Amino acid sequence: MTIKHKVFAVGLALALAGGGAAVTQAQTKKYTITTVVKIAGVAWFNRMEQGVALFAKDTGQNATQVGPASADAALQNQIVEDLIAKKVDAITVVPNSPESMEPVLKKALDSKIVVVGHEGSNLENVTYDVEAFDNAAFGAHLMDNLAKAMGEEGEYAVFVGHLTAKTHNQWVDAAIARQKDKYPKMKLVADKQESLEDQQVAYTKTKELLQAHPNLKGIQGSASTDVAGAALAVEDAGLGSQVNVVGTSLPSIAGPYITSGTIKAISFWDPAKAAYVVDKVAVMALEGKKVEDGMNFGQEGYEKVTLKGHVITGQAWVDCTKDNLSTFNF
Amino acid sequence: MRRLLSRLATSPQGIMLATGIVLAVLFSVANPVFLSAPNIVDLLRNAIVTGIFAIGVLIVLASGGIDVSFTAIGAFALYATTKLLIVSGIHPPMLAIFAIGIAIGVALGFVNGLLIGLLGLPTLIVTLATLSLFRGALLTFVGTLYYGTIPAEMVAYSRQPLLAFHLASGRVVQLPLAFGNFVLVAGFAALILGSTMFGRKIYALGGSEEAAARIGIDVRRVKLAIFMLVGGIAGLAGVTHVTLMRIANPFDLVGSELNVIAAVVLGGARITGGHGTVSGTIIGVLVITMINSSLLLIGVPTYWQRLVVGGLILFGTGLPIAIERFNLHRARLRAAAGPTVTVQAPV
Amino acid sequence: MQREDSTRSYLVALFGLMVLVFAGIGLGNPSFVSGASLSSMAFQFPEFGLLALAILPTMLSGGIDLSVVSIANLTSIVAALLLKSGHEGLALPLALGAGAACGVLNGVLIGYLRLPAILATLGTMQVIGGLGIVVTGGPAVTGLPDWYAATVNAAPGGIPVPLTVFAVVLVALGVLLRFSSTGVQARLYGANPIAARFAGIPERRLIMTIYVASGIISALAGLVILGHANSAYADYGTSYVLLVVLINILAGVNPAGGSGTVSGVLLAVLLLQFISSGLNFLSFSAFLRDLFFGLLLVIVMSLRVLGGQFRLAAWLARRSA
Amino acid sequence: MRGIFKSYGPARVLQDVDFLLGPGEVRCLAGENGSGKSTLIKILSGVVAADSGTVSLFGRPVAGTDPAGVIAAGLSVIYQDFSLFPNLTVGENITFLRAAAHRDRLVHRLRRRRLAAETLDRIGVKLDLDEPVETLPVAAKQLVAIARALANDARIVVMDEPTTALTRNEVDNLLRLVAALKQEGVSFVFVSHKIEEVFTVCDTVTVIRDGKVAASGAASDFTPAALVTAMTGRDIASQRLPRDATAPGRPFLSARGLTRIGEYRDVDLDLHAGEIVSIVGLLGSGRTELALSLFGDTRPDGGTLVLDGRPLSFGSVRDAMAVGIAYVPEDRLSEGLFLDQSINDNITVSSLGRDSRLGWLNVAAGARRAKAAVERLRIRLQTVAAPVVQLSGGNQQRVVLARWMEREPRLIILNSPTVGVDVGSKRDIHELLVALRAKGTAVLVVTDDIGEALAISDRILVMAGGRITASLAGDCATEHEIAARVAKDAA
Repeated sequence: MTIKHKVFAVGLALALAGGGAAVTQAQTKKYTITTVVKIAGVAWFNRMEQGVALFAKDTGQNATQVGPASADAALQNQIVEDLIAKKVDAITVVPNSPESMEPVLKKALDSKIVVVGHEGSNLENVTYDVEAFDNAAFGAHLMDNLAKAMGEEGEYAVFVGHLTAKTHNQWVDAAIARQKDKYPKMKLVADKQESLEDQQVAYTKTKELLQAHPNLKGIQGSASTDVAGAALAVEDAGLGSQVNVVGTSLPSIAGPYITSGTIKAISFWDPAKAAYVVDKVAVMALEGKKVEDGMNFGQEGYEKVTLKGHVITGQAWVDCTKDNLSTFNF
Repeated sequence: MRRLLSRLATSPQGIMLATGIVLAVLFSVANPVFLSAPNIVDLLRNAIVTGIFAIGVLIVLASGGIDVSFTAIGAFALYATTKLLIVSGIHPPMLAIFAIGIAIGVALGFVNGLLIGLLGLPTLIVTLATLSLFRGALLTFVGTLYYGTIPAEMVAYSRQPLLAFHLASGRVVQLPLAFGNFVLVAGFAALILGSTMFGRKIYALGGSEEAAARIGIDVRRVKLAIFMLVGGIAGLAGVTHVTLMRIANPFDLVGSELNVIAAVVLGGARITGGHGTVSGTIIGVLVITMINSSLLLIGVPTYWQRLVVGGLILFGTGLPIAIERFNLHRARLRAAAGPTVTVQAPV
Repeated sequence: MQREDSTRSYLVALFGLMVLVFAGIGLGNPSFVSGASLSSMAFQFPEFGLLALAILPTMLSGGIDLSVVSIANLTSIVAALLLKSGHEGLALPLALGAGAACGVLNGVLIGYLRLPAILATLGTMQVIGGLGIVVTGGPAVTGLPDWYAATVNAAPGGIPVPLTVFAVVLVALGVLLRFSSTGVQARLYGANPIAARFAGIPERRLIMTIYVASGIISALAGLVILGHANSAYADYGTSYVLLVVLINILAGVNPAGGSGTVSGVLLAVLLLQFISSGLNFLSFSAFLRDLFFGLLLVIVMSLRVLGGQFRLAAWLARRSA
Repeated sequence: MRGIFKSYGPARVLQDVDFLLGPGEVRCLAGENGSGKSTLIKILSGVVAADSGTVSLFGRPVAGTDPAGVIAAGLSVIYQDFSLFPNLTVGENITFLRAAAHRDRLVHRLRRRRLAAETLDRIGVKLDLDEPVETLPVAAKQLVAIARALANDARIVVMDEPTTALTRNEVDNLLRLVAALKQEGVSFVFVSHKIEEVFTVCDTVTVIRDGKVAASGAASDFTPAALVTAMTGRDIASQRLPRDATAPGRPFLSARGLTRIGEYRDVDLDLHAGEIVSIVGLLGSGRTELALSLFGDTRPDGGTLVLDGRPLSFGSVRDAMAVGIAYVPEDRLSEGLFLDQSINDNITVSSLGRDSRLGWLNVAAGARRAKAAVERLRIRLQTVAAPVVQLSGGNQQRVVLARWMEREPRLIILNSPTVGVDVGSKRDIHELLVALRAKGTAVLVVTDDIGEALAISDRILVMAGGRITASLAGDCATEHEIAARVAKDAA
């Protein structure tokens, strides 16, 4: 930071303290904001990177995204350590294991770095955490979709990426609760299935489920490849018309099976939009602005967010079915 | 004949077969569905990619080496081949697509072979390094993007069943054509290993590299050839994986290498080299696949599955070793019972 | 007794390479050579550095321990559950005990039942990891008393606690390997197990000691991880398994057994940490890390052979003998 | 072969060796262990290249290393260690060489079987063609190695000590076979140090001593004594070392009816303090197996061991070491030494406890002891930190001995202690054993070298077919008498 910048920053801070009257888009202060995702290179986070890039283009901020080569909490911790040493202004993070990251995020906060989490509503050491939606509500919504597809009756099974993955378990637990509450004619068979986020495993387990439970009528997936693996297994068994698959995924992954009708609906939130909002929140925090309940972030689903503690929650889930598949390009 | 039978019964693959049958009986008692035709067909389908990889691993183990890089080669071939087709927009026949994947595998295997054959580096070190290297190169230079829609030829191929029948319930049971790849590779390997001098040289190397060199086997060249062959097999496994899953995901396959090696060792190949058969390997693959994909069926709770798989691997590894020790003991007693050498009248 | 072979020259070369990499990245991004960056790295590498040290004695003796990460995770789970339930005094001893027990399991399978180490520990990796899942039911164990993480993440005098733990284990293991009969026996056993038997080295007891030591060091790694993550998680650090084997090989440890030093492991750990952090500083793709690690290993090993001083000479001499 | 020179590092193995072989000739290559015979064979067979000199086969020069070419040209070697593939079957081992030499691409299973069966018939041996070689007894392995060479239609067969593991009957068969093949024009290089065989089978003799041709000529020009003198460079009688006149006291270790099924049986044995006893037997006679049981490495199935008057049984090598038994194994390289490790470590490995307190070593004290041992045993080296692989065979063996001297054993068992050791070192080792005897140590030497047994022993036990078949006083026995008993098939 040059002296000139510093002077400007002080001036800016004074201006903000003075009531934040006239901060224009033409600000020259550039922040370095780095988004740390669970793993680099996969479809979901590639889409997220588009949001980061868009934000950088729109605002002129130095926003970038990094991720480890495999989805391991240990590697993510290492990256955050390095970012702290690199003295970035803000770190936004999608943690593999939120609990494992608390100490390193605390260190970031202690080093006066703004931390914004995503998919980590129980994170403590963050300036803010942005959730596309309430996980329990999303889980219930997935169940509603599944129930609709199954005609509100019959056997179903659920997948999580890892038994140790927090959000997946939250969705699935909420979904099961919803079913017990609202759809008494439906019945969960077997435990939560673990797909290890591997499409091949989802396929194998689905085949097994079909053997063990011939009357299976529905499957709900959590990891983005779960539904594709499950749908392929269902189609291979010639049961496309009997077994209904719903879950969280992306149109680019589930597309072929939505077209063929095995996957009735997928729900997701647009990672690009989430990233955009996350970065926006980071900049606000850097500028000393406060997020308020009901604020509008100008992105679809985040027009009227709720703020509870430091958790910002939108209503950003999107359903994708045969009808609107063509409107998505990611 | 009786001798042959008893040898078969005490051979590693015989033991594994028995173990597999015992497990199958236990599983089918736990859930009779286990022995149903659809489940068996599913089992065979799930064994395809592991099986093709395993044949490659067998060849390396027989030669006295070890390979952990084959999954990275498979992933490289699966992704590079698909991306090439998609980006270039060409539509070659399926046979040519497999050929591309095999060629990529052979090329990567050549790298292994150079380091191992020509420089004489230990196989574990080299393949551990190239596992990291190939995967890094794939994800850095070729790409990371997930292809959910693969070329039409591959989809068409993946829809062709080798065997299909309908059940009363409306269920279709089908074994994909790709199972043929497994059968072909297994047959090819059996032929190479059993009926060509190259194959016998592989075992000779695994038995004693020194003795092999003494009788004029070009050890370096044989090793180079082995790793190119195994690379090609891994490449085929990669492309086969694409057609089975109808996706091209560069993150697939890597991570399963130890599981495949375990399958081959269960099938009677020794980690110290020189031993192992194609039939034993197939049995090992089927048993591992059975263990991995029947836990749900027999009602092992999800939370216990990793523990149970680990325990079964230990069991499957320990058993052949115990049996070998028993065999040695028996051989000593047999040697005592009567000499195997009898000298007749001189010429 | 320091042996007169190429080990020392290899270590010197490794050190040179490390300095070179450090300088290169420093030139690319000067802030890499700052106190903050060094301290950041000092918090990172002790975790996998300890795991690399845990494998060292097993590889030295011609075996391998693939279960170290699983042991570390199980240990941290045990410690976490005890800390959480208020048995704070028991947590540390029982956690180390759990690590030792896992070591005993490996020792029995390898030393007594004679399973090949690579397969035995592949199995126990799954069994021990699976045990972690069974105990926790999946999600991470949280809610530890604050003092634990505060202690582990502290840096009295600017030296992070994990680094101190790593340094102590490094020195202790180094001393043990060089100045204890067990250490010398482990190396000799790795060099030639048959000769070791005829020289009266107590095979089974030795293997047991080695794998228990490996289990205890893994347990220490688990305790560091527990503080570092302030939670215990059954799937933490799964990418470390191959990494720490790679580190040992880069360190000059012969996978067939018989040679390897803690100083080599230290250099290899630092080298990989520099590369890893360097790529983060220079904002390169994470996949380049894999590429570099693999490439580095291939190049180093090829040079070592082409240089001809390491195996080739000994091998030829042995053939002619 | 003319003017062959070969060095390994500083050690000159061969100097200016000429070796000629005509068609249908059987030439003996005689020489003591370590004289350079094996290296000469390796050069002849193209496995290693000579430093200088020329090798030509059937009139064509052989350049560098090309074992395949040499084999294809019609030269087969039967190595002392057989160089078989333990994992492959008898049939396959027999036919492998021929298939490789003919550059076959495919395996002709039936043709192979027939060839293997025919070849075995030719040497009058019945073996199961499908048996893996690793499970065969040593003698059968040797027969397989011979059959392998013959199956290749070799015009020159090199036999490196082919009879060490054979019974008299089998040896006779083999010698007859050599004679028959000679008639067909096959030439032989017959490497042996068994005087009797040399005169039975050979036309011509080349004697190598210390890497040089010591004598060469028609077998008929030599007398047995002259041959021995040429091989050893001195009169064998002078090699006999002084006996200890004092009568032995109570036995230190006694075995009664010791039996391990399939290996040895009904062995009665008394080893006294201050006595050197030799067990002479062929490979596969049970001599090594017996020694291993006495060292606690294997457990006998029956019989009793009595030590100092008290019965005992060994659970492991450690138990035997604890009561003062030491063992120098048969194969120095694979069983005795840690080749890449330092001389210091190789010497101190079995007495680490001596320099340690609570498991911590006093490294300086260990090094002092190692240095002292090196001086005492006159091991020639630059530094004890050097890897032991750099030493010559004789010095390596001294390192193994030094290791056990450190423990001051009460009984030391030496299995073939002077194989591959130069003449000077051999003498030194023998003197060392005599010195040990003087100190009251019981010494048991296991060997197939009758001369060695005669040179040093107070008592010689002959072992054949797993039994002790004779016990002879060391100063009464003659080489001939022992040789006859050793070769006699006990079964």
